Amino acid sequence: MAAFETLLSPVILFFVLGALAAAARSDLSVPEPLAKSLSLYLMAAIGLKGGVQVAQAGFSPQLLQVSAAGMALSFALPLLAFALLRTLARLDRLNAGAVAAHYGSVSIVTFVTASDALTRAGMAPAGYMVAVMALMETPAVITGLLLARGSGTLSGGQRGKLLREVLLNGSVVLLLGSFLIGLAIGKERFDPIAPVFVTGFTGLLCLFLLDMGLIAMRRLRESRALNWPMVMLGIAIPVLNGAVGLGVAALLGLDPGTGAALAMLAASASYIAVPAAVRLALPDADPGIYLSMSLAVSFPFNILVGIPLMLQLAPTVLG
Amino acid sequence: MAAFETLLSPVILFFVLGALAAAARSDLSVPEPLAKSLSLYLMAAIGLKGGVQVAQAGFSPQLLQVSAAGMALSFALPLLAFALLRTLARLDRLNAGAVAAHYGSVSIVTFVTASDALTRAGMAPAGYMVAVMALMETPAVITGLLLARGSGTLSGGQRGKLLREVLLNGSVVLLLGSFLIGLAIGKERFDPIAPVFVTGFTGLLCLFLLDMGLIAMRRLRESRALNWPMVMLGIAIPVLNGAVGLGVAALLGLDPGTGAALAMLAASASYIAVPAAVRLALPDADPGIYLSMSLAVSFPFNILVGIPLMLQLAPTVLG
Amino acid sequence: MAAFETLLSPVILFFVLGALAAAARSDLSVPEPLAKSLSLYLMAAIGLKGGVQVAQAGFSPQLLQVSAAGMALSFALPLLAFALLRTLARLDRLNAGAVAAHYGSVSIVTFVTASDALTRAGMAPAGYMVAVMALMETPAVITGLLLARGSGTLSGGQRGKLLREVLLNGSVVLLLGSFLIGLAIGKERFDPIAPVFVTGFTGLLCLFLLDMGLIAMRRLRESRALNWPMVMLGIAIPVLNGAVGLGVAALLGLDPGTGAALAMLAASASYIAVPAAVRLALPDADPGIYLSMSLAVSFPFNILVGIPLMLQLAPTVLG
Amino acid sequence: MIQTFTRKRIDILVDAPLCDWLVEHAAAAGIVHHSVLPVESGLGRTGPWRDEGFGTVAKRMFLALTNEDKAAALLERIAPHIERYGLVVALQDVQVVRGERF
Amino acid sequence: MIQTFTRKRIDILVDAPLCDWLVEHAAAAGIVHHSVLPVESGLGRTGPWRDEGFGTVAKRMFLALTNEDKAAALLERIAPHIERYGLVVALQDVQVVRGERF
Amino acid sequence: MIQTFTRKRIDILVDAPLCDWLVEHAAAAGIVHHSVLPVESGLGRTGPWRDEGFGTVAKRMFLALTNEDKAAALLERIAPHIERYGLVVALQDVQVVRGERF
Ligand SMILES: Nc1ncnc2c1ncn2[C@@H]1O[C@H](COP(=O)(O)O)[C@@H](O)[C@H]1O
Ligand SMILES: Nc1ncnc2c1ncn2[C@@H]1O[C@H](COP(=O)(O)O)[C@@H](O)[C@H]1O
Ligand SMILES: Nc1ncnc2c1ncn2[C@@H]1O[C@H](COP(=O)(O)O)[C@@H](O)[C@H]1O
Ligand code: NA
Ligand code: NA
Ligand code: NA
Repeated sequence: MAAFETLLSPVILFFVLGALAAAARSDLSVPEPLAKSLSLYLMAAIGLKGGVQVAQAGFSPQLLQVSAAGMALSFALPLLAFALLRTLARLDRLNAGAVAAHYGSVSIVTFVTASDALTRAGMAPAGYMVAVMALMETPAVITGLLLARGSGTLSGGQRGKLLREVLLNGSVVLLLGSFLIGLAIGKERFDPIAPVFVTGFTGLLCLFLLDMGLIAMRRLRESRALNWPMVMLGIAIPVLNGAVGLGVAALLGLDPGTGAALAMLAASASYIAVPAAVRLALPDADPGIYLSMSLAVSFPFNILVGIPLMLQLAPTVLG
Repeated sequence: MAAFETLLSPVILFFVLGALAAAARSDLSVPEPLAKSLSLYLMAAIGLKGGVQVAQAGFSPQLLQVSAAGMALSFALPLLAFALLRTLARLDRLNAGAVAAHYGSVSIVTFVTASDALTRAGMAPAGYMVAVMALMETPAVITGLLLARGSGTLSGGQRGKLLREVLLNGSVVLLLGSFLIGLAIGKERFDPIAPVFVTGFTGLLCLFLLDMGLIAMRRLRESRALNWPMVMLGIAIPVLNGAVGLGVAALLGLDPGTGAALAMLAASASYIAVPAAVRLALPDADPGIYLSMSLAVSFPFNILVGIPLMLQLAPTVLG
Repeated sequence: MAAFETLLSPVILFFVLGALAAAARSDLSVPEPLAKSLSLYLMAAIGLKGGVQVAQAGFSPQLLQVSAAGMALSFALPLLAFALLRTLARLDRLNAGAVAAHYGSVSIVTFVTASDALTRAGMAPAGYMVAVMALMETPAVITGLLLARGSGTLSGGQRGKLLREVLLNGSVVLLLGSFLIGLAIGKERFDPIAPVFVTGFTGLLCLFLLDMGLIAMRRLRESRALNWPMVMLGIAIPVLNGAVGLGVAALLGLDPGTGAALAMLAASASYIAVPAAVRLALPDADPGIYLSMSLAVSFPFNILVGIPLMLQLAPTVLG
Repeated sequence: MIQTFTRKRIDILVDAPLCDWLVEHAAAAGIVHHSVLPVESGLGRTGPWRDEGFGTVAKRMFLALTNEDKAAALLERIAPHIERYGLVVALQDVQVVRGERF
Repeated sequence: MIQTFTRKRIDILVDAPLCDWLVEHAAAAGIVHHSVLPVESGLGRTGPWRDEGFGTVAKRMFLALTNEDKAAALLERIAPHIERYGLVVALQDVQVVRGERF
Repeated sequence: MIQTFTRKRIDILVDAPLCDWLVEHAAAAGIVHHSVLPVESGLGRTGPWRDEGFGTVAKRMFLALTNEDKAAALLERIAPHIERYGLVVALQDVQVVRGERF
């Protein structure tokens, strides 16, 4: 069974190991510079691979369609999350907007883990999905901010700073930059660097997910901000967003792998790039809420339940 | 000659390079997060490899026997060290107990280097020795503590904390966790991550041992706590413990590779996990003594003399 | 066209990506321990490869000739730079001497990038060039100091300390040490570690140059010390030094690859080892000047213009 | 003994993403020079945190030596935000050499 | 000028493995909030050390802003251990905003 | 309350390559014990810097607790170099336990 297969992959098992270690209060920890280095590496690797694949497959009009759809999802999905957070978790405007921004944006690690699983299941997503992911990272921040503060409350200087933060965010730049490099160099010039960026990928992903398991579980254990409605929404929003993403994928007529990847992007919530942007743009919002929901609830849910589920659903819905 | 062969391996030569650089007061140094990252990597790698090997070879009753023997050694060896430290080095009870804990426990790097050398000499130890090593890491701490303080002096809270420190120590969790993951995934699912955890292993071990050479020699140079009896015991205890280990291996009828690995575990002294536990449990003991003996004397001795010697002895004693 | 080929290599494109990201004020950044780790790795890798190559090719009398020539260049080139800096940039004695030391010494990353490009163009430099590079690192510091302060102004203690800094500098020790290890182990014992030190090389170099692009461009943007004459000399001195290097290579009758490597060593300027030594030996000199010239001007010039140019020139001049 | 001048040392614990914001306010208050130190972990009303790369908002220690007026100006400027931005502010007298620099 | 209150700043250099022990004593003395800063190297009676990952006991700087009573209570608690645990303790007056927090 | 002694705390921001130089001067002034803390970034008259591994001269914070005489002796020794070496020096009163150690 594909779903069970996924859970038995070393990548997932290292995530579980990290989570168990943190739950048992082991002092196991991954040095912070290693975690940051691995995340840079993963972004460069998937950017390059995506670019090389597009260089081989050639541009398709689909690329533009899916990019537009991805950005539209990123802009729109916070509205859904915002409504649920306001009504069901009774969050104030400010915090609901802050959280909503995270759910409209994407989690790179969730995408990477999903791609890995899809590829092993014979449904490799199209290479351009990396670019789509990069494009989906930041529109949600704009929506989330407008929801949190109402329009027109940003001074010109603040708006400029926010736009820079959003467009020139390190992960967007690295993902799109590596994608373009992959596009420019093509398969042949990629070969000398493939041992690092392809052959080493899954192994290093294991170490990264070990760390994510530790961090997510520590966050869950130490969180003082979470309550039950928030935990429930941390599961419900990914399910709803994933369903919307799958619907859009079906409308666009995407193949199962590419469509599943788009749906997982919709389902995933940012916990690296967006928290930093939101801390700056909405310093009065409580980081305890948005970090705990996206990292400690939705991220593990997506890894352990969302991806295996998507592996089952995608061939049926999009097959 | 196998012994000389060992000394000419790049792994050992990088250790020597580090030691010479530190002896000459070069400013060469390895960033601390790299050292910690490499040690995490080595533990995950050997855990996985051991688990995969056991998954392939199947469980053997020997595994349980050797595990029991290893734990017994870890509990018992501190007694021998304690007696010698009290009488010959005239250490007080407290410091003798603290040092003894280190010699009952194990050095992961010594084990890894020995395994590497044994494997190249055609005597690969059994995969389960990784689990045995993890089991041997901490019992010695308990014996050492009892020796240092007498029984009954620990409050309940302290005892609980110590037990957690000992059982949930990061390296124990990572070693056993990776071992179990290797066991669960088996050879086929291990293949995609083998480039990182197998192919890259010896090269990365070189960088790690470069750092260990630097650190061990700096410790030796800067140590104010060492005196000649301690230095002598830093050599004698590994020799004695190694002999005991070899004897136990012979009694158990182990093959030369597995037996040599057990003996090297007995001979080795911890300098990563145990010092942290002992600093916490016996804060009045002098870290200068136990760190210098295990790291600056016994570790280089084991790497440069112990392992080559064992490569000679094991086939004779256990052949 | 070989020059354009070079610019399309992923290594260079990552450098450009880093530079563009910094120019656009993206917050992309590489953790400092990763940068330091990658530089250790690169030094160990090229040292090993050079040593193994010499072990295979056998010693040639050329090795001694080129070593002598390299050291002579390192001693002499600061004189040319000093004269230009004094007259054209009107730098005072102290700062001119400090800058001159950097241009007499070498940039390891420039050498590595050049070797990579030369090898891909079918003109691999001789393995011993790594040793030559190590020998060229530090003589220039002595000349630069004498120029800056006049002879005889160093106390005995200072002289000893400086000599140690210069001879036992971490990068010199690691380069020469790895070279000797490569020489000692030879091809066969190198094979088990080749996956890390050869197969992974170009990919990791990409990540390192991404960081160098970020750092060089940030330095350029933030520098308050640079003025136009300095920028011009930051280009002119590498051109002149490279021409001198190429001339010496022609006199020695070197093959195009080896000669081009020597010329690029002459053209390159240190920005890692020498700044640290000069900060210590000439604390009154302004680090803003020497760091900005070598790192923010000459380094990018050499990577983007110098190396492609050399790939064109070397076969003609030395063919 | 060498002459020293009494000035203010101001330490502010601040979320890393807000560090630039603080630097701008300091500059606006006339405090252009400063240093930033890393902080590893901590415990406050919002619970424990640890700089693990992800999953927490890391913190930094902003440190400036300056004169009394500028210190007061900075305090005045950031006062409305101290509570909500989670700043921790400490002000001390300090002796410096070359008082004109601060 | 904005109102400030005089409180105590307490800096304690402590071995990393003993940091939790110190945090517990601080909490027992009423000092629940604190920050921990990294320390890179040092030299004391027991010789030089450097945080190299292995082979030394690394150190941390525990830092708390608190009131006089709690600071005294913490000092009282750790006094018997200062010598043997190698603690280095420094206490200073400090001006804080929102004095009720400390 | 436990007895404390008034001593000096001396903080010196120094370029990493000059740290050994400073340590030697401190030792010559009788201050043998010290700690060194990492510093991440800063802004001074010579512009901004950030510890990125390469391309800047990184800085460290030298910290020593000592008595007034030794502090004065150290200041005296380094005074001629403060300007040109880019040192930033801060001196404060501090309460310590076991005053004889400092
Ligand atoms: N009294 C204090 N002394 C030192 N650090 C503090 C203090 N209060 C808060 N902090 C630091 O500030 C962070 C945020 O505090 P809070 O906003 O109360 O959660 C804590 O995690 C600590 O690192
Ligand atoms: N007077 C002091 N000022 C600053 N740091 C100190 C002082 N004394 C000791 N230390 C630090 O505390 C560590 C342990 O000191 P000791 O227990 O004397 O070896 C030293 O390595 C220094 O890092
Ligand atoms: N007043 C100050 N307060 C805190 N740090 C300072 C101050 N002045 C200078 N610095 C630090 O010292 C470094 C060098 O200063 P400068 O020599 O003026 O460029 C700066 O980059 C800051 O890190
Ligand atoms: Na999403
Ligand atoms: Na042992
Ligand atoms: Na040069």
